[in-house]
Amino acid sequence: MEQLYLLWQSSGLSQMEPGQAFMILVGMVLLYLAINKNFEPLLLVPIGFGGILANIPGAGLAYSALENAVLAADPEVLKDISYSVQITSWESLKDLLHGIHQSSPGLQAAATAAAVEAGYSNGMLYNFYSVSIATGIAPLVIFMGVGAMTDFGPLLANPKTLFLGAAAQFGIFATVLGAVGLTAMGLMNFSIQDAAAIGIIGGADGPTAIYVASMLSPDLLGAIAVAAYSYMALVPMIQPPIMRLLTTENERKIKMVQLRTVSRVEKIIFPLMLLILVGMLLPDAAPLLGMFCFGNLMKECGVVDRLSDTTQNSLINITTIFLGLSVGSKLVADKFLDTNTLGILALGVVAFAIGTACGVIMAKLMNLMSKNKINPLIGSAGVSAVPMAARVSNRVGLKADPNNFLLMHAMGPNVAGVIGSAVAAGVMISLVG
Amino acid sequence: MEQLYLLWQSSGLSQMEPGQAFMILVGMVLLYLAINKNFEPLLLVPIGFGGILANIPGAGLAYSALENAVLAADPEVLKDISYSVQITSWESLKDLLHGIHQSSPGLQAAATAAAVEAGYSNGMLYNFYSVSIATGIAPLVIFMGVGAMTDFGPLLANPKTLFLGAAAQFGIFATVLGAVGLTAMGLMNFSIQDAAAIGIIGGADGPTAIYVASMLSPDLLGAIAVAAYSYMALVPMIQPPIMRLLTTENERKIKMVQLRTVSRVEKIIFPLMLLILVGMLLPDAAPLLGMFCFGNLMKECGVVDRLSDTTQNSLINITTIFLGLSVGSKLVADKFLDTNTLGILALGVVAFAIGTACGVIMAKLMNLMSKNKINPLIGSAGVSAVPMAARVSNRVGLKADPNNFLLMHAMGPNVAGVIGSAVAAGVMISLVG
Amino acid sequence: MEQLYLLWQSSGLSQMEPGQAFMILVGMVLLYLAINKNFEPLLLVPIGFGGILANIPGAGLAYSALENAVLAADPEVLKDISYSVQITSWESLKDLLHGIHQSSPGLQAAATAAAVEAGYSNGMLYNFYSVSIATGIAPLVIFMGVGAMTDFGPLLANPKTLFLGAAAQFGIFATVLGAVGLTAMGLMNFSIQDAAAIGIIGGADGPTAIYVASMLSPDLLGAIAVAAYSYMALVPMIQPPIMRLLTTENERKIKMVQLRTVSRVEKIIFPLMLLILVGMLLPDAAPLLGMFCFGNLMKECGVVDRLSDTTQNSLINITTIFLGLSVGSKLVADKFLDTNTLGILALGVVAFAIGTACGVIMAKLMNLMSKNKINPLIGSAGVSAVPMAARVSNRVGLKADPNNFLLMHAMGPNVAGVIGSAVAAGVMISLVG
Amino acid sequence: MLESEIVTQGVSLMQFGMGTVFLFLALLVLMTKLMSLLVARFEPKPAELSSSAVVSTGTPLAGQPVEDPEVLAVIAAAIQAHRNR
Amino acid sequence: MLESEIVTQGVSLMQFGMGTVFLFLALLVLMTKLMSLLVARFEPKPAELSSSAVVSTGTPLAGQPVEDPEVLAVIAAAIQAHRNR
Amino acid sequence: MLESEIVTQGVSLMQFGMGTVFLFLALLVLMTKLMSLLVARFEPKPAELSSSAVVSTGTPLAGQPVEDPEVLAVIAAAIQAHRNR
Ligand code: NA
Ligand code: NA
Ligand code: NA
Repeated sequence: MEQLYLLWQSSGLSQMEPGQAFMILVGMVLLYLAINKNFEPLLLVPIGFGGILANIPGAGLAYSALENAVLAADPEVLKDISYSVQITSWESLKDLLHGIHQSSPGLQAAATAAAVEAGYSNGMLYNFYSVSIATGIAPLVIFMGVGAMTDFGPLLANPKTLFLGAAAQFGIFATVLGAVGLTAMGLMNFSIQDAAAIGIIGGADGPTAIYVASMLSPDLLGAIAVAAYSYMALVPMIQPPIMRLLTTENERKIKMVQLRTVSRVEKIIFPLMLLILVGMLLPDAAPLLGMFCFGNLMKECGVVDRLSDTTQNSLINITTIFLGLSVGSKLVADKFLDTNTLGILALGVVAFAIGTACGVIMAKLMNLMSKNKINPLIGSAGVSAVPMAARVSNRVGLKADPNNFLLMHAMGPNVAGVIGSAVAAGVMISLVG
Repeated sequence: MEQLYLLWQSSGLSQMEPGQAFMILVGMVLLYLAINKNFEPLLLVPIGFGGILANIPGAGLAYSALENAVLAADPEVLKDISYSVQITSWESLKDLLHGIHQSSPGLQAAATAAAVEAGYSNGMLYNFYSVSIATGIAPLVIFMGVGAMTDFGPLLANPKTLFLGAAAQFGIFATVLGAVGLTAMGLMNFSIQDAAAIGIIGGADGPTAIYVASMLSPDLLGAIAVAAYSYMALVPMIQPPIMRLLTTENERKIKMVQLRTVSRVEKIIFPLMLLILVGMLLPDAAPLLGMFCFGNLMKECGVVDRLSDTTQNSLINITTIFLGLSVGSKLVADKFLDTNTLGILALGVVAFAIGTACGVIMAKLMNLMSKNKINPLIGSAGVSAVPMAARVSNRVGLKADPNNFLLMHAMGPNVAGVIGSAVAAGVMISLVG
Repeated sequence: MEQLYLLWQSSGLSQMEPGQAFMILVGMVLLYLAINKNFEPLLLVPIGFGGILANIPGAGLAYSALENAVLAADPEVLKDISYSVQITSWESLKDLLHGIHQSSPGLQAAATAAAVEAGYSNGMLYNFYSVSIATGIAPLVIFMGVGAMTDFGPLLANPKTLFLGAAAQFGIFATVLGAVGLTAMGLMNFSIQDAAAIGIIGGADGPTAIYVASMLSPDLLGAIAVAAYSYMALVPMIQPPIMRLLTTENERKIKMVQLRTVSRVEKIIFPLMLLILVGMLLPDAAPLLGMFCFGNLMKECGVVDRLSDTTQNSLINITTIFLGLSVGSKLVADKFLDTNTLGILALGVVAFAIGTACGVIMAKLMNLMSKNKINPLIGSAGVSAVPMAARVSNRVGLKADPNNFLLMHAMGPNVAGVIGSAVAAGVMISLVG
Repeated sequence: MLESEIVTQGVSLMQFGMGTVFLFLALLVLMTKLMSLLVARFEPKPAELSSSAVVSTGTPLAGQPVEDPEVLAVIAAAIQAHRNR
Repeated sequence: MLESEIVTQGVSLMQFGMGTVFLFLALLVLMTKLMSLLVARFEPKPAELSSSAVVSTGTPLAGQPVEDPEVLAVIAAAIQAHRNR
Repeated sequence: MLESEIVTQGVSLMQFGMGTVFLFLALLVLMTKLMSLLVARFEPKPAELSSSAVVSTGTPLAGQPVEDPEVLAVIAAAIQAHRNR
C-alpha cells in the first residue's frame, strides 16, 4: 500500500494544478478545431499538442533547467540557486523566479549551472523553442517557404492593388492604439512592446506575428500566435458581414478588367526590387522580407528548382512541426492564463475587423480617383490570410454576380498584405524593439 | 628519406593502437552484417561506419576539444589544462582525463577554453553526438516518426493484447536484476544506472534504448545500441525455439476471432488518451510517449498529411543518419573495449529470451481466464521489435497451420510492447535518473 | 516634415557606403550569371542573394552582436565594450574591432555579453554561418551528398586514371606558390594559411574549398568560394584552348578500350578501402573523405536506399540553401573589397589552367609507358569540377572524331580529382592548420 | 554491504517497474474499451462517419499548397480516361 | 502621466507606422510600374521570350536529379492502364 | 627575410603536398587493383553474384516502411498496361 501511495505522490495527477488542467482542455479544444473544423490544422495541430505537453504536471517540458529546479523546490537546491543570484528571501517560488529573471545574465548563468549540477535539465519544448523561435530561424524559414509558394503575377499585373494591402494594415495600428488604450484605462497591463506585438495579429500572417512577438514580447507569444491562426481560420466568418455592410449591391457586381499576362523577367526582377527597396528604406524588415524574396526568387528564376521544391516541402514541413510545438510551449498555464490573454483575444478580432474594413474603404476611395474600377470586395483580401481572404472575396462576389470571378484579382491585394504587414513589423521592431 | 620518415610519423598507421584496429574490425563486421545479412541496415550501416570513423588514429573525431588536447600530449598544453582544473600530478593521460571529467563544470569550461586556444577542436562525431543525442532530440524525433508509421488499429480492436506487451517487459527488469547480480558477484562493475540502461535492451526498441542510455549511462550507449539493434535483427533466430518450447502443437493452431474494423474517431482519440494517461501517471515518460503520440496523431487526424509524410520520410531519414553516426562515436576503443561490453552483450540476449518467454506465458495465462482464446504465439510479439517479432509469430503459426494468419493479431501486442517499454523507460528514469 | 527627416535618417539609403553599393551590384551580377548564364546556379543564387543581404546598410545581417554594437557606435555601449576588452583608445571603429578580435576569448565573451545586454544581436546570416560553416557541418554534409551521387564504376574499371586526378592537383600547389610569390614581391599580403586556402580553388571542388577556407582563412572564404564556383562554371571556356594547345590531332583521336563492367561487391568495398587508407595515412582528410565515402557506401550497399535518397535530395538541398547564404555573408563589403580579392580571382584562374595542363601532360607521360593508350583529353577532367570537366573532355574529343565518346572514360579522372583535392586539403590542414 | 545494496535497488526497481507497467497498461485497456464503447454509442454509424469525415476535411485540404498542379493533372487525366472509356 | 505617455507612444507608432507602410508600398507601386515599362520596352515580345527563356534553362536543369521521369512514367502508366480497362 | 621564409614554406608545402597526393593515389591504384583481383577470384561470376545479391537483399528491404505498396501498384499498372498494349 505504501508503494502505491508513493506512486500516487510522484504521479502527475497529484501535482496537477487547476490551471494546467484548464490549459490541457484548451489544447484539446485547439486540436478539435484543427481536426474537425479545419482551423489552420498545419499549425494548430502542433500548437495544440504542444500546449498539452507543456502543461503535463511534473514533466516541466516547457521550462528551462533553472525553472525546473526552482519549481521542484528542493530546499538544498533553492539555497544554491538563490545564493548564485544573490536573492536572500522570497515570498513564493513564482516571486523567486521573477527575481531570477530580473538579475543580470552573469548571475543567471551561475544559477543555471547550479541547477544543472543538481541534475535538472531543460524541458524538451524549451529546447525546441530556444533553437527554433528564440533565434528567429523558424519563422524566417517558413517565410522563405511562403515566398517560394507565392505568385506575384496578379500583383504585377495590377500594382495599384498594393494600396489595398497598405490600407488593411491599419488594423495593426488601430489594435496597438486599442492595447495602449486598455492599459491607459487600467483594464490591462501592456507595455508598448506588448501592444506592438498584439497589433501584429492584425497582419493576419502567422510567421510575421511569431517573429515580431518573439522579439518584442516573448511571454505573450502563445496567445498572439493562437489568436493569429484562429482568426485566420475564422476569416470566412469575420469578413463577409463587414464587406457587405460597407458595399452596395452594385459595387459588389463590379467586373474588373482581365489581368494582363506577366512576363517571367518581371517576376524575377520583382523580388530583387522589393529586396533593394526594403534594404534602402527599412533595414529592420530585411530578415523577414529578405527571406520572403529569396524564396520567391528561387521559385521564379527557374534554375534552382531542386532548392525551391525542398523549400516548399520538406524544409517548411519540418520547420512547421517544430515551430508549432515551440509555440505550444508558450501555452504553459502560468504564462498563458492571465487576463491579458483575454485582452489579446478580444483585440485580435478587432484588428481583423478593422483591417478588413480599411481594405474595403480604400478600394472605394481609389474608385473615386480612377476610371479602371476596382471591386471593393477585393479590398478585404489586403489583410493577407493568404489564400483564405482572397477566396472570401471571390465567394462574396459570386453571391452578388455568379459570373464574376474575383479570385485572381484578390490575389494581388492578398500578397500585398503580406508585404504590408512585414513592413509594419519592421517599423515596430525599429521603433520599440 | 627524412621527409618520408616524417610522413610516416604523422600518419595514422604509426599511431594506431591495437584497440583501435580491433574496433575498426568490429565496425567492418557490423557493416557486413548490415549489408550482407540485412541486420537492421538503416541503423547498423551508419553505426558501423561511425564506429570506423571514431577509431581512426590521430583524427580524434569522437573526442571533444579538451580530450583531443589531452590525448595530443603536448607538454605546454597539458600544463595549461591541468592548471585550469587544478590537478598537479597524474599517472597517465587516461588518469588525467578521468580527473578532468570529475572536476566541476566551471573548471572543465576553463580547461576547454585552454584547449581551444591551443588550437584543438571538437571532433566531427563528437559534435554530431552533442547535438543529436546528448540533447535527446534525435531519439525523440525518430520516435515521432515511428509513431507516424504505427497503426493502432489491431490494438484497438483487441485491447487486452496490451497485457502481452506488458508481460514481455519483464525481460527488461530481469536483465536489470542480472546486471546487478553480476556486479554483486564481482564479475562486472555496473552501477544501478548502468543496470537500468542495459535492461532497456530487452525493450527491443532502438530509440527508447538510446534515449534511456543517453540519460542514465552515456558511456555504455555504444554497446547498448549495438546490442539492441543486433538482437532485434536476430529475433527470427532467438524467438522461435523459445516459442515452440513453451507451446503445444494445439495451442499453436488456435485460430483467433477476426478483428473488428476500428473507426477513424477511435484512432484519433487513442493517442490523445494515451498522452493524457502518461501525463497523469508517469511524467518522465512524457517526452518519449508524447512524441510518439504526436506522430501518430499527425498520421491519423488526416488534416496534416504534409507534416505526417515529412515526418515518415525526410525528417526520420535525416535524423537516422546523424543518430547512427553519433552512436558510432561511442564505439571508440577506450570506451567500448571493456569486459562490461561482453556482459552487456550476454545480458542483452537473455533479456530478449526472457521477454519472449514472458509474453508467451502471459498469453497462456490469459487463455485460462477468457473464452476468446489467444494464440500464445502472438505473445512473443510483445517484446516490440516492430514489425519483425509480429512476422515471426505469423511464420511460426503458419508452420503449425498453413491457413492460420496471425500477422494482424500479433501487431496488437507488437505496438503494445513499444508503449510498454517506453513506460518502463519512464519508470527507470524517474527512479534512478 | 521632421518625421520624414527622421525616417530618412534611419533608412538604409542614408547610411549606405560606396563599398556596400558596389557589393550589392556584385551580388546582382552573380545572380545574373547564375540565372541567365547558368553559372552553377544551385550555389551562386544563394551566394549572390546572401551577398546582397549582407550589404544592406544598417541591417548588420552578416555581423555578430558585438560587431553590430561597435558599428552602431553608441558612445555608452562603446565605453562598456572597450572596458570589457581593456582597450582604452582607438583610431576608428574598424581599429577597435580589430583590437577586439585580437583579444583573448574570455575578454571577447565579456564584450559580447555587454553588447547583448545593450540590445544588440547576431545578424541572421552570421547565425547561419556560425551553425553551418564555422562548425564545418555544411560542407561535410554536402560532400556526403556528393558521395551518394558519385559512381566509382569508371574509376574501378580503369584505376590508373587516378594518376590523372593526382597530376591535376598540381594546380593547387602551383597557386600556393603564386600566392606566396605575390606576397614575397610585396604585391599582396597573404599568410601561408591564406595561400593554402587560395590554392584549393584549383581543386575545382566547392565543398572542399569552403571547408579548407573556413579552417585556414575564414576572412577570404567569400572570395575563394565565389572564385571556385565561378571558374567551375567557366570550365567549358577555360579548358578547351589549353587542351588543344597541348595535344596533337592524332592524340585527340585515340580510342580507348571499352571499360569492363564492375561488380557490386567492388563498388561496396571501394569506399571502405578508401576510408581505411585515408584513416591510416592522412587523418586530417578523414572528415571530408569519410563523409564522402559514407555517402557513397549508402548509395552502393543497396540496403539503405531511404537514407541515400534523402541524402541526395532534401538533405543536400537544405544544406545548400544555408551554405550558400552563409557564404554570401562573407561578401560583406569590408571583408570582400580588398586588393587581395583581385589577387584571389587572378590566382584562381591560373590554378584551373595549370591543373588542366598537368592533367593532360600526365596522360601523355603515361602513354609513353603503357601500351593501353589513354586519350590525353581525359586528363583535363582530373581537376574535378564534376561532371562539367568530363563533359568538356567528351566535347573536345567529339570535335576531333565524331564517333569517339570519351565521357565514361573521363568520369574516372573526374572523380579521382575529387579524391585528390580532398587529400591535398588534408595535407594543407595538417601542415599549416 | 555495497553489493547487497545494489541488489536491493535492482529488486525494488523490478517490483516498482513491472508494477507500473502492468498498472499503466491495465488502465489503458480499461480506458480504451470505455472509449470504444462511447465512440460506438455516440457515433451510430462509425464506418459511414469516418468516410464522411474524410470527405468533409477533404475540401479545405485541397487549399493547402501541396503540389496541386500535379495532383490536378493526374486527376484530370484520370477523368479524361474515364470519359473515353 | 505614465498612462498618457504610453498612449502618446502608441499614437506616434501608428502615425509613423502607417506612414511608412503607405510610403513604402506607394514607392513599390511606382517602381513596379516603371520596371514593367522597362521590361516591356527592352524585351519586345515578353510572352515569347518568357517561353524561350524557360526552354533555354530547361536543358541544364535536366541534369538535376529531380524525379520528373518517374512522375511522368507513373502518370503515363496510370492513364494507359485506365484506358485499357 | 620574412618574404623568403614564406616562400620556403610554400615550396615545402608544394613538395610535401604533391608527394602525399601522388603517394596516396598510387597506393590507392595498387589497392584497387588488388581488391578487384581478389573479388574476381573469390567471386567467380561477378555479374551473376551481383544480381543475386540484389535479389537476396530485396526481400528484407520490403520490410522497410518505404512506400512499397505505391511502388508495387505503379509497377503492376505499368506491367498491366504493357500487356494490354
Ligand atoms: Na497582412
Ligand atoms: Na518493448
Ligand atoms: Na580536384
